[in-house]
Amino acid sequence: MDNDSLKARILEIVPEAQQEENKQYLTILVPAAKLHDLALKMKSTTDLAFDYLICLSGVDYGKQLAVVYHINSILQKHTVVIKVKTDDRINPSFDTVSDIWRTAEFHEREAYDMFGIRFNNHPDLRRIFLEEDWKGYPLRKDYVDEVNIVEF
Amino acid sequence: MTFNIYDFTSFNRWIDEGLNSIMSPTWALITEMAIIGIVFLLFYAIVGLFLVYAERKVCAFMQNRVGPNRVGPYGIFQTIADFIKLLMKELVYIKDSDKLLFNIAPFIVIIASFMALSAVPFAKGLHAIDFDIGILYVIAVSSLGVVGILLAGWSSNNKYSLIGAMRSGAQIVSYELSVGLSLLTIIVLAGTMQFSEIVEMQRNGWFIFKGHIPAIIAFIVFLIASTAETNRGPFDLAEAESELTAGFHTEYSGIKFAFFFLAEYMNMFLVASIAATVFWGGWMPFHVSGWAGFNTIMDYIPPLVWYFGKTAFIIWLMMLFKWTFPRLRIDQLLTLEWKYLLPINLVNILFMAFLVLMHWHF
Amino acid sequence: MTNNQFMFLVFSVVIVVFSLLTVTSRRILRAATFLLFVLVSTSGLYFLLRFNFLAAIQLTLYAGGIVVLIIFSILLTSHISEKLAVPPVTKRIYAAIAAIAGAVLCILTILQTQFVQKTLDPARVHIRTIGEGMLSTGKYGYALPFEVISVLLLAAMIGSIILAKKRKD
Amino acid sequence: MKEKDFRDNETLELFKRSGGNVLMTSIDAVIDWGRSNSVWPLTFATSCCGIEMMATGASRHDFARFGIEVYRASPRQADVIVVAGTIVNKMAPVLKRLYDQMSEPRYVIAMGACAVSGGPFYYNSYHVVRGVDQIIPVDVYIPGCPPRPEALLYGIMQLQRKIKLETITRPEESMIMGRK
Amino acid sequence: MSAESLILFFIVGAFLVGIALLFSSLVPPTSTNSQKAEAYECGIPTEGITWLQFNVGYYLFAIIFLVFDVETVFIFPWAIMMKSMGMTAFIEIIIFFFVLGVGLLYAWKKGALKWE
Amino acid sequence: MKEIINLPVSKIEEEEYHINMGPQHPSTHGVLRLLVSLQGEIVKSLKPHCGYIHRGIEKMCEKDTYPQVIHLTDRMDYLSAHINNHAVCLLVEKALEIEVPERVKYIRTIMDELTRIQSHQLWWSSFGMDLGGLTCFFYGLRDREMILDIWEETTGSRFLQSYNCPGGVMQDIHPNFQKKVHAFIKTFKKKIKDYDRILSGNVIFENRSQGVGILSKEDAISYGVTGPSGRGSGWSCDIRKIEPYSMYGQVHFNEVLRYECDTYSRYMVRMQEMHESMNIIEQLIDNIPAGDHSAKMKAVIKLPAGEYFQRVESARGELDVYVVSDGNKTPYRMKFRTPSFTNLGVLDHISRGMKIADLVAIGASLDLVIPDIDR
Amino acid sequence: MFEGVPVHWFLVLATTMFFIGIYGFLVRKNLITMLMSLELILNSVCINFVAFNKILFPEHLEGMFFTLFIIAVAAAEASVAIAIIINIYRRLVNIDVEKMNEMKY
Amino acid sequence: MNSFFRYFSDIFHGVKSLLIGMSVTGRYFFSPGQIVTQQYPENRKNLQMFERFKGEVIMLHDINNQHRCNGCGICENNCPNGSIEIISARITGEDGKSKRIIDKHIYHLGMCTFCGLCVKNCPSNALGFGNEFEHAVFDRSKLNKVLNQPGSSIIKGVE
Ligand code: SF4
Ligand code: SF4
Ligand code: SF4
Repeated sequence: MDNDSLKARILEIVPEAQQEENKQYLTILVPAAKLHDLALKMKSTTDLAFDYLICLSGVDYGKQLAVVYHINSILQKHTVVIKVKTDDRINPSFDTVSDIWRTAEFHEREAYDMFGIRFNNHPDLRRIFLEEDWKGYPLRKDYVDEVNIVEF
Repeated sequence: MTFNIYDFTSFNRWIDEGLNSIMSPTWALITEMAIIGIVFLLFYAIVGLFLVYAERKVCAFMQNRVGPNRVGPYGIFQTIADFIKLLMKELVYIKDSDKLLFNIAPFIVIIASFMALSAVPFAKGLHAIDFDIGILYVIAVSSLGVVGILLAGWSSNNKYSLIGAMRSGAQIVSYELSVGLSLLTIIVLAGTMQFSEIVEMQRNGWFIFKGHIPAIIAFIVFLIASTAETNRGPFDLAEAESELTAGFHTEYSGIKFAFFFLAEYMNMFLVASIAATVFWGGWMPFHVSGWAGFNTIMDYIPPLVWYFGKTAFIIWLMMLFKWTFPRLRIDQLLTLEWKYLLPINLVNILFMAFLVLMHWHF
Repeated sequence: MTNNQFMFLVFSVVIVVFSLLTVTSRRILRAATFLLFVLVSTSGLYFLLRFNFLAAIQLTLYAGGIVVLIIFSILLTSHISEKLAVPPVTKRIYAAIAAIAGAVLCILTILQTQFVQKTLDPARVHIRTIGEGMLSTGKYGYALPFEVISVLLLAAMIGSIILAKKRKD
Repeated sequence: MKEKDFRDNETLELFKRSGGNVLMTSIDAVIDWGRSNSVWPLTFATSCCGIEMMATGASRHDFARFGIEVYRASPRQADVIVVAGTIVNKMAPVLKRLYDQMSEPRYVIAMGACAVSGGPFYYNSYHVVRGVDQIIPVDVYIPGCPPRPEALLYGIMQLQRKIKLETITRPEESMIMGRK
Repeated sequence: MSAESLILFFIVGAFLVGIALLFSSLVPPTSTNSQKAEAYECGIPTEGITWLQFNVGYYLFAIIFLVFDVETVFIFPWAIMMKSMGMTAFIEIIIFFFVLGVGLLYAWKKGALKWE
Repeated sequence: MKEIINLPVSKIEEEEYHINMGPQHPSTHGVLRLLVSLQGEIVKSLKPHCGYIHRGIEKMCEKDTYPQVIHLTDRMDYLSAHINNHAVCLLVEKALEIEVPERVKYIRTIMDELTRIQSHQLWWSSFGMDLGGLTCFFYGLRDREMILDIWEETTGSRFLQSYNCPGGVMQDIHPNFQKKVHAFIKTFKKKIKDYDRILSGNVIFENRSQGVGILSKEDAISYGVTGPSGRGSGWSCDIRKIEPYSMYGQVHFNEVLRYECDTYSRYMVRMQEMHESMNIIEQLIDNIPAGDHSAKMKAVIKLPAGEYFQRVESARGELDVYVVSDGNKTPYRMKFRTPSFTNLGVLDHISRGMKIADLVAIGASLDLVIPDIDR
Repeated sequence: MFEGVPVHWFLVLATTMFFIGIYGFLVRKNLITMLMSLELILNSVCINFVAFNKILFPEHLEGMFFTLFIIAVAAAEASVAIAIIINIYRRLVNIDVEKMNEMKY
Repeated sequence: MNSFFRYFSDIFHGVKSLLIGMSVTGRYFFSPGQIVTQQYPENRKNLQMFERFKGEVIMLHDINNQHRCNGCGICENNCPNGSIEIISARITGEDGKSKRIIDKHIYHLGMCTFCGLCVKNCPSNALGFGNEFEHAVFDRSKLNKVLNQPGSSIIKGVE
């Protein structure tokens, strides 16, 4: 499916979605509340058939925290980028997609570890790399750590 | 008194008489024992050190390397350096371990292998004890070694050790059966368990030739089973590095660890000598009945050379196993013993008995 | 003291001491190890009596078989820091009195009995003699027990497998 | 290889002097000969340098010539811990525990830039220990990223030279050498 | 010379280990720290007690082994006599082996030879 | 007797206990810690604990310029360092819309395939070692040295070369390069037969690997298990075929697929991939076009603001680089989707119900590189 | 007489061992230790048999054969006994005689 | 019956595959010519590193003990992990102008990752890679080096 019809199909499911500028893939920003629903439909609908979550990345855009999903369909050979953002930097949370794509389980733990983004209903949301008692979320732009970081 | 490297009986008598003539019988006995003890101790140490070195060199050659070569010519003093190092290493005690059993375990392992060695005939007249139950004695004594391993694993208070000990316990006792049964096959053919008689009976042909098919099967089974019984690769599950770090001796350090190490090699030497003696004629030269000239030439090679040559060959085979094959899994290991080796062995004994009955052996 | 007497004393001291330890040690695996020592020195006693075959069997079956099985079951059922409970003092005293009384009684009886000791001493029981005895069917022949043993063992094996096998219940 | 071909002889001299010029007896010589020719490493590798350590053990470079092929997985039986790779904060207590659990005498080789100083991760990283000598005493530093196998062999020989200075008569003195 | 020399070998073996243990518990340098006496588990403190929970797999083999071990040692006298006694011995052992084989087959069929 | 048999059943056999494998454990190939719940010797479940080598590379990348990032990607998955670099370089070139010279493409592709062979050789070595066949370890590493020599001659380092740079490669290939690659392929084709003899066909090995660690295709996709591990489950997930880059669009090679879904099939995929890689190299090595070894680049590389994503096939599976740029000379956010990280996720799933010895085999068959997981 | 060792010595030894076994059997509460005491008792009996055979009736081998069969029977007994013990343990997580009584009813 | 035959064919194939495996190791055992080991300390004399081998960063000096580094600091900026520190000094040249020269070009060998960026980006090609690899020391501070040799000066005309 080409990007336009993809976009149309996704807008059908989530009318509030907006397209973002990106040269490579169709990038769509969806409201956090609709994410899980959309993901489920994207995977189960046969013409979309997004069965492979390539990558799930947390991004700190300064004001907002975002999670970016690169999703691919093996059968249909199309890829889409879904983005969700939140302004809440204290307690950011999204719905988990680890029940849809199992690979998300580790990626979400990583995003939690690095950005402090919580994923609701995640089976085992613990820090994955850092110790449990680590303070702060290192990949956030406002992370400061005088003890451990030697600035260049 | 001429000293004859082909027959040590007269040499023994000479020592015996000499000692008895200069001291009372009790003291003569004690002196003799002291001599035997020291000789065996030295022998044990030398063989142990040499085998460790040999294994390292052999595996190096199999792997396109050169192996130890910087301590002494060709690195022959390597194991001595290791020994000194190990002797000078701290012994660590583990909290909550059972110290008594922890210390007893290496004793049991070493004593078992040492006592078993006492029955091996090295050349004519050159053996410490010549029991009429020779083979059974060796089996009996070496079956004690497993207790040492079980104790070691349990008393270390370590999970890996415990799993390792359980594994090797089950493994050693299982394979003990096959070792016993494959030797039994030859006993059926020989009609004796005494090592000296067994060797003597192979004067005109080694048992592996005499007993042809069943003897060969028995030899193969013995080789496999004894490799397993000595906990060597590919049956080294007890110390499977990639699973259990160091298995039952994970918590042993320094010289105590060295004893387990040594016992493994001595057991290997032991089973190789047993195999050489029982299947390959021990110190008996290679004879072909009828070829008198050939036989006399063979007779000129001293028995010790024959004996060590055969033993070395079998040890080499066992090393080849270890350095070629991947390790078995515990269930496969037990399946191999109980579903393959044991039934084959039982049938093989019957086969051999039948052979003996019909006089089909050579 | 002859050699034999000396050896006998050594073995019997070992046996008695380790038997006592076996029944008093509070660590169960230690008790099993002591039992092993008892059994091994018993086999030494047999060697001393020139019953080589018997001694070897004692080693293989008792020391290398039964004790290993016992150790295995200990490994399965108890933990290293576990110690056996000390039995109540009264019980220990009663048991000790009973045992000592029985022992003294028996020993006294034994010492008063005169045994007809034969001076005849066949140098050693050769394994062949045993083999003949075991396979012959006449008087002093043990062919029947030899076969019966196999049935007994079969029964034991079936029994233990039934008991020990994991059942899906 | 001759003494003068080695680097850092000055530090070695320093050790000798700080050892109080203890007389080396012939017993010491024998023991040190044994120890230095049989340093069994712990199988410990965290990252890239570990691959070079493996390569050193492999046929081409063959650790075993020095009698070092006996890799022990248990710290009780190992003599030297070759810290091959980055040590991060989460790993540091583990490394410390491993070192603590080794039996005396024990040695440490810091292999690679990471183990020496944190190397490529010195700046800007929040989770890297900047040199293992902050956790455990190090005997020999081998720089490189990763050091090539010959460099590791060279490091081992340096360690051997250091071991040869030890004396059992006054062990506390030989401890001074670079360890606190 | 049998029992005595066995004792001899026992003593020499024990001596070898004993001396070495004694030497190496006295001479080499030692050090203590809080971690050294802890059980080694890949550098992580052990959790819980060192307790393998019940694992029937191993132990079944020990039982079957014991039974077979008895049978093995009972075959030894027979094996010696086989050559001289001929047919009688052969028949006796066939009966013996038959019973044994039944046992093995039973264990096999019951799945006792399957490690789990 | 009856009573004893019919006693109430306790749950003792169902009780689990936990055992740590790692961080310092020979079979985890580094500092992965697996907390394994065992019942007897059966794995009930396991929890991977990573982070023992988490160095914060993604954070460091945000402070480094694009050429400097290369030396960090080297150290992520050190066994496919070239491919990691390649991914970053491709991304930068794509963002800047630079066309690199043909020669660079050839060199990079050859280097990538050499990397793949080298990585698989090392994997084979350690696989053999994990299963207890110690000699495999030496044979694999012995043959790997040949590739390292080829690299060292051209790039100056044995395997962390930082050879790729945005726009091309650091230096031109050494004049001996082609000759040596030919020699290598000739020798290795012989040696790889030994690999088959000593391990692949071995009955012990077959028994230990067949039917162990079954990973169905659906699970592979859902868990995102890519690379040889995914292809061992019949999932055609080779980025070289899906989104060809550099020379992969022009060369002929088969994507190796196997459908047994077990450890053995993952093993066989890698063995055959070595042949395929040699095939690719043979197609390219004699045709390297003349030209510059690098495109003209500005002294300071700044990516236009935007988001970029680059997929490549590393030796372990799909490696993706995701960059958010704000137009500066350093990336704003750089994320690596590393293959080992996702492959690790499936370990728990496929090793349940297996024995502890199988766990070692399964772990080895996934070919995890721990710094690749932790970054 | 066996070269200087009178048969009484053997008998005293065996008796001592026997009653040590009895003591253990009475005192111990753990089933496995009870089994071990039992092995002691059996062993002492074996010693008796052998000594009688050797010293009193050296021309025949009855004592030895009896011992042989005792050992075989002991092995069978031990394997069944331990099977039972293990079975009890699996069900009650305990092999203490006294606690067993409590739990059964 | 089928399983009965499989039992035997399994044994046969198993043994065969084992023998094949053993033939490989056995063959290597008997062909010591295939040994690939380089005996490092013994072959030290003729051990030749590849010319591009990156053993350490050095500053190229000519026979007059002169180098080409002008202390511009580009290498310092390019080094991804701060292995290079430039300490420059100001001197007054012959023409009376004060100009910057290198005082100490400090190189932390213990941190360098041999990425080659400093060498590649040096505008005056003052740096290069040395083939030395025997760096192991007992004292970490020995790994910090000053690359410009004592008493060296800059080649005329480079700045
Ligand atoms: S020093 Fe370099 S090669 Fe070694 S671990 Fe660190 S980054 Fe890897
Ligand atoms: S070495 Fe080169 S880049 Fe560095 S300061 Fe000198 S001239 Fe500048
Ligand atoms: S090679 Fe790289 S790391 Fe080393 S000094 Fe130069 S720029 Fe820095």
